Amino acid sequence: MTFDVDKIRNDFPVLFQSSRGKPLIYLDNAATTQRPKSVIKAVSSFYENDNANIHRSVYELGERATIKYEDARVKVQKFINAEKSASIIFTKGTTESINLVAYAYGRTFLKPGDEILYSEMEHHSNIVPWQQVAETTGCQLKYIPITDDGTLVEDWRNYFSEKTKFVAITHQSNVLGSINPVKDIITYAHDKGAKILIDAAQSVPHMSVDVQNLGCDFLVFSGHKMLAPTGVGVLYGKTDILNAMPPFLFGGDMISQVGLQSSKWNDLPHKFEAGTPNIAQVIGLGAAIDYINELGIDSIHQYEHELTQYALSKFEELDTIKVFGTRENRGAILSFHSEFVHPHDMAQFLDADGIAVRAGHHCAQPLMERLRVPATTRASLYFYNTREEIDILVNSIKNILKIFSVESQPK
Amino acid sequence: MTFDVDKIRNDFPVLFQSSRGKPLIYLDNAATTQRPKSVIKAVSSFYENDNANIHRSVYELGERATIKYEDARVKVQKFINAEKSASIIFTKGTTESINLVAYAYGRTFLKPGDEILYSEMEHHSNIVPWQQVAETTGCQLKYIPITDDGTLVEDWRNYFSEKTKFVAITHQSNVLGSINPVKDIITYAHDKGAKILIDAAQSVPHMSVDVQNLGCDFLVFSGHKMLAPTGVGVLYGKTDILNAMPPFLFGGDMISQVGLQSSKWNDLPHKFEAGTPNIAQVIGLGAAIDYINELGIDSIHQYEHELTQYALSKFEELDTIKVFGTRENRGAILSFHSEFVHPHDMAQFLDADGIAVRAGHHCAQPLMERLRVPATTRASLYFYNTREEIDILVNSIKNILKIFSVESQPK
Amino acid sequence: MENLRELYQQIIIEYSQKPRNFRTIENAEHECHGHNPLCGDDVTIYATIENDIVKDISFMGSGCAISKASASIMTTLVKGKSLDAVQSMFDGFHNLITTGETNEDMSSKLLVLGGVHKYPVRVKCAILPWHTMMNGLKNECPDN
Amino acid sequence: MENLRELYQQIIIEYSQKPRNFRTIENAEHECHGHNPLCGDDVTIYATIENDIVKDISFMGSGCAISKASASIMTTLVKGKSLDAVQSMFDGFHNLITTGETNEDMSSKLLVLGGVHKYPVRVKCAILPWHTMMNGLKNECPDN
Ligand SMILES: Cc1ncc(COP(=O)(O)O)c(C=O)c1O
Ligand SMILES: Cc1ncc(COP(=O)(O)O)c(C=O)c1O
Ligand code: FES
Ligand code: FES
Repeated sequence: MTFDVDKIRNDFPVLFQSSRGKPLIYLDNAATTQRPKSVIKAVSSFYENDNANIHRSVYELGERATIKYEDARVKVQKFINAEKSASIIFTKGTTESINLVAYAYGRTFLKPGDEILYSEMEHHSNIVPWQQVAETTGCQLKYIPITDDGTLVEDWRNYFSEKTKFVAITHQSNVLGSINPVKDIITYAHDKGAKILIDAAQSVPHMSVDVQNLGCDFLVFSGHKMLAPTGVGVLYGKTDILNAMPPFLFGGDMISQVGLQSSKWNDLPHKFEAGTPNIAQVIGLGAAIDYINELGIDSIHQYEHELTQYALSKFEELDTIKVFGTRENRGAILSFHSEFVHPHDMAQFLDADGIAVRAGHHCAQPLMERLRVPATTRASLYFYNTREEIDILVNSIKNILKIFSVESQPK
Repeated sequence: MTFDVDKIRNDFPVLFQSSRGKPLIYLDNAATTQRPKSVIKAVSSFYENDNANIHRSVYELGERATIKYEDARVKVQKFINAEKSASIIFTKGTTESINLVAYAYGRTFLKPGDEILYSEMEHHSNIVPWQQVAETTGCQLKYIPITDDGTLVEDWRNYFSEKTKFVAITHQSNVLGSINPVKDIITYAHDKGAKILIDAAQSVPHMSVDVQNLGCDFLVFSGHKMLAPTGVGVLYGKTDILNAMPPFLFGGDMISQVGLQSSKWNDLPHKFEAGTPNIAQVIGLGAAIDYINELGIDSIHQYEHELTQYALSKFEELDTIKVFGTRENRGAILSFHSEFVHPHDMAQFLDADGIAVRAGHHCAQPLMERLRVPATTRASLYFYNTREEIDILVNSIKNILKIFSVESQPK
Repeated sequence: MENLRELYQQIIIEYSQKPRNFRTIENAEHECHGHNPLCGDDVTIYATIENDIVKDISFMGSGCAISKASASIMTTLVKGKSLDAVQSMFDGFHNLITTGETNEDMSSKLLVLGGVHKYPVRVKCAILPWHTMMNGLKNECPDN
Repeated sequence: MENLRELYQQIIIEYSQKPRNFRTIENAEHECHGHNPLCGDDVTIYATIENDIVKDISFMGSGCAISKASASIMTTLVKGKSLDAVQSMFDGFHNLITTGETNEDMSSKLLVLGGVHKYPVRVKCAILPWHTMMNGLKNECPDN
């Protein structure tokens, strides 16, 4: 299939607007992607036609809503090739998914002396929950460092010890774009007797991810980074582990019997879905997966790969700009830095050209320390971005550099 | 203002459909309400025009999204008359709101020997989290019983003790419709030195609620029960108490500084909003509040009160049907029971007439035990329901009773 | 109500008011309690077996018309049957109410519950007594 | 870029490259560290006071052009001023960058930052050095 970007762009109404008087160029997809019409429609149409609370409803509307909600679960299951739909727990996002595991697995099963291992390139959402587990259980935090070029050190195995009981690692860095060798890490973790969680917030939207092939114990991602509505995320877990865990949130739907003094839990996946779920958002996530499947996740990946390589080459024209990360094994994220222009000033000037990028620590402060910068400017791509947009970005940066270093020589 | 229901109904597209060949009559509003066009539009339009991740964005789209999100917070603040917008924490629903308080307040501040007091008419979401707090902290659970007619016992003060440190009580029962004297209970709880949470899931959508006037420490409710999208809820808390609590979910946005070993928390309300928030849903909640304000919450309450009184009178025509609860101090919820027709059969037959009601324990099993029924059938109203719909409901019940008790006499 | 009449055939309504074998069996070797978390209803099955034949069987509990009818029909049908026959009856019934498919060996009494497969939330009502019985007969009752 | 030029006046870009009073003061009685959680930048203010007059003041840290320019202008302006005068300068500046309103006493140097109020996320950049200084002068530095 050839990738007809112009046609694809037509599916994204938000792209057709001007920002600061220029055509909008949206390059903040690692923060959140845009939504195609079909997803927006799936949500509106649910509210217009099928809206009802789910499970336990005996009326037609409620039945329809339940079927659509559970259908979406099966779509997610198939998308990441999980064995059972009971493995798919809907949350409000990656952050909640990780917290669920930290509370219900970490605080339950980790003991003083155990070690939790993560990497130096984790997102705060995959750091802070584990710090809390360490604080409450008395276990230790260790991390795998990264190299100067922004990849996991090659001898990452050396950071495992007999005490390593849990590994939490990102599939793809949200700053560097580096893709980690998670399959090897998962195998090694299991050899060492550790459980492992993969933060797939930046991988599932962009590449084919197969949880059975990977073999991970947990995998987490967010809908809003893959065309779906805000307010929905996924926790995949192996059912035997999920079954062994206590629930996280308590309330309606997650119990099978409640007395005034104690209660019994419901089966998976309901045990972990307390209260009225984010029904419309889950259905929207199903529609997003349909959209991605229509394009083909491999075609998306291929297109993004070529676009990234193009962008990396174009950035080479900018002498004083350093792009972090390697050329190989990287996703469509470009974090860059200029000695002369602070990342926020850079982003502000790009904004004036209608270009939406992100400046800051990208919720990865430990990584910023490692890179010895307070912040970076980050352009992150999705399949609706184009080479023309990259050209405009690079041109705009050129102008900004001029303003800051040429125009403003001390008088 | 006169209440023009026909005009109002036009705002709710879902109502104009037939179900099982009959015009849909939606009477399951205590489970979830329907959404007006303006709310559906607010969500679509966000995705079509303003979609971006919020806070920290320096580009126009992100600024707009942030302003809309924070505007919605102020709308909620004003709607319940909170003193500060920092008191308004967005969650995914009542259940998460209560769990947040149970984890971050309950597990932190309650001690062995302390007592948590709730009532016999609580929803599971306001029971099970407290059972877990009791289990982990070693404090005791006590409850205020209800009378045969479904109201809180008059001597509810007697269930307080010197050990009562936390009270969790519903403003309005989701089964009986009974409205509890929460203002008195709050005052008394404070006299006794206890903190108090009000489950306002069934009150905020239907009546004017003023947290400053009530004086409660926490108040929780769900968007989807008040015209807003699924996947959004509110926790109101007094800022001094929220400040004293540790965070609940950990991750992006809720921290101000993250190191590889420890972190510092952000200010309220962000401290409790980890990760990418349910941005579109929060904005939808803002639009829902606009809609309610347009009609006037007092007019809504008045209309619903009259409709409920009408329904109660009509139900008196049905000899063999018992409606739970009193006539006074009740919201627009009618739970009823027939000796001859099981609640689920009743609901199934009503469904065949296009009438959507709920059958079951309504996530209130302890209350079912108290009422000595396994389940009830529940019709719950909102301001778009009409007297004609009540007439059809009552007629349909009459027919069902005939089918079950007359037609089917043993041959 | 046309469709609904397929679900609630006359006999189902009758059974709901006059359930068959609705009693306890004192000191039954096989007793099992089943619970439907969707609605809060429950059923207890009592059975005695001799030489792999179901000698006596009964039920108690609260439930909807579908579940009472299902338990009534079930107890009526399995009494006097071998455990093997009961197992294959269960398999056939399970298939019937989840897919609507019948098989030639199936008792026509079971067919009155065939409409259930169109009402996903009610499938559990019809199957609950059966699951509970099978658990009881195998002494694999999780609730005991 | 018209609008942006209001935010980034030429002088701001200059200051970002040649900040004024960008140094430490050894053994300064008043030293305060401020941090902008939105971007991860920070600033440290050093000051000496004699008879309620700001004797010397300087800053260090990493930040954007807005924050460096703001710190440069601030340190230049407050040096030699009484604590009372500094407080009212702060009040005026705070008002300027949140609302865009000026007042007659305001130094024209401050006005170059007037465009900031249109960029809500950047307000923190401009105010950070000021907040940090005020905390430092009052010895109310939360970070110490
Ligand atoms: C009184 C009451 N409390 C709590 C809840 C739980 O709300 P949610 O399911 O939106 O979390 C409900 C509604 O189901 C309710 O009616
Ligand atoms: C790698 C990674 N992990 C976790 C998150 C947190 O996701 P969310 O904010 O949707 O909870 C993000 C995105 O912000 C991310 O990029
Ligand atoms: S509704 Fe409870 S068993 Fe059928
Ligand atoms: S962006 Fe950090 S201080 Fe301005």
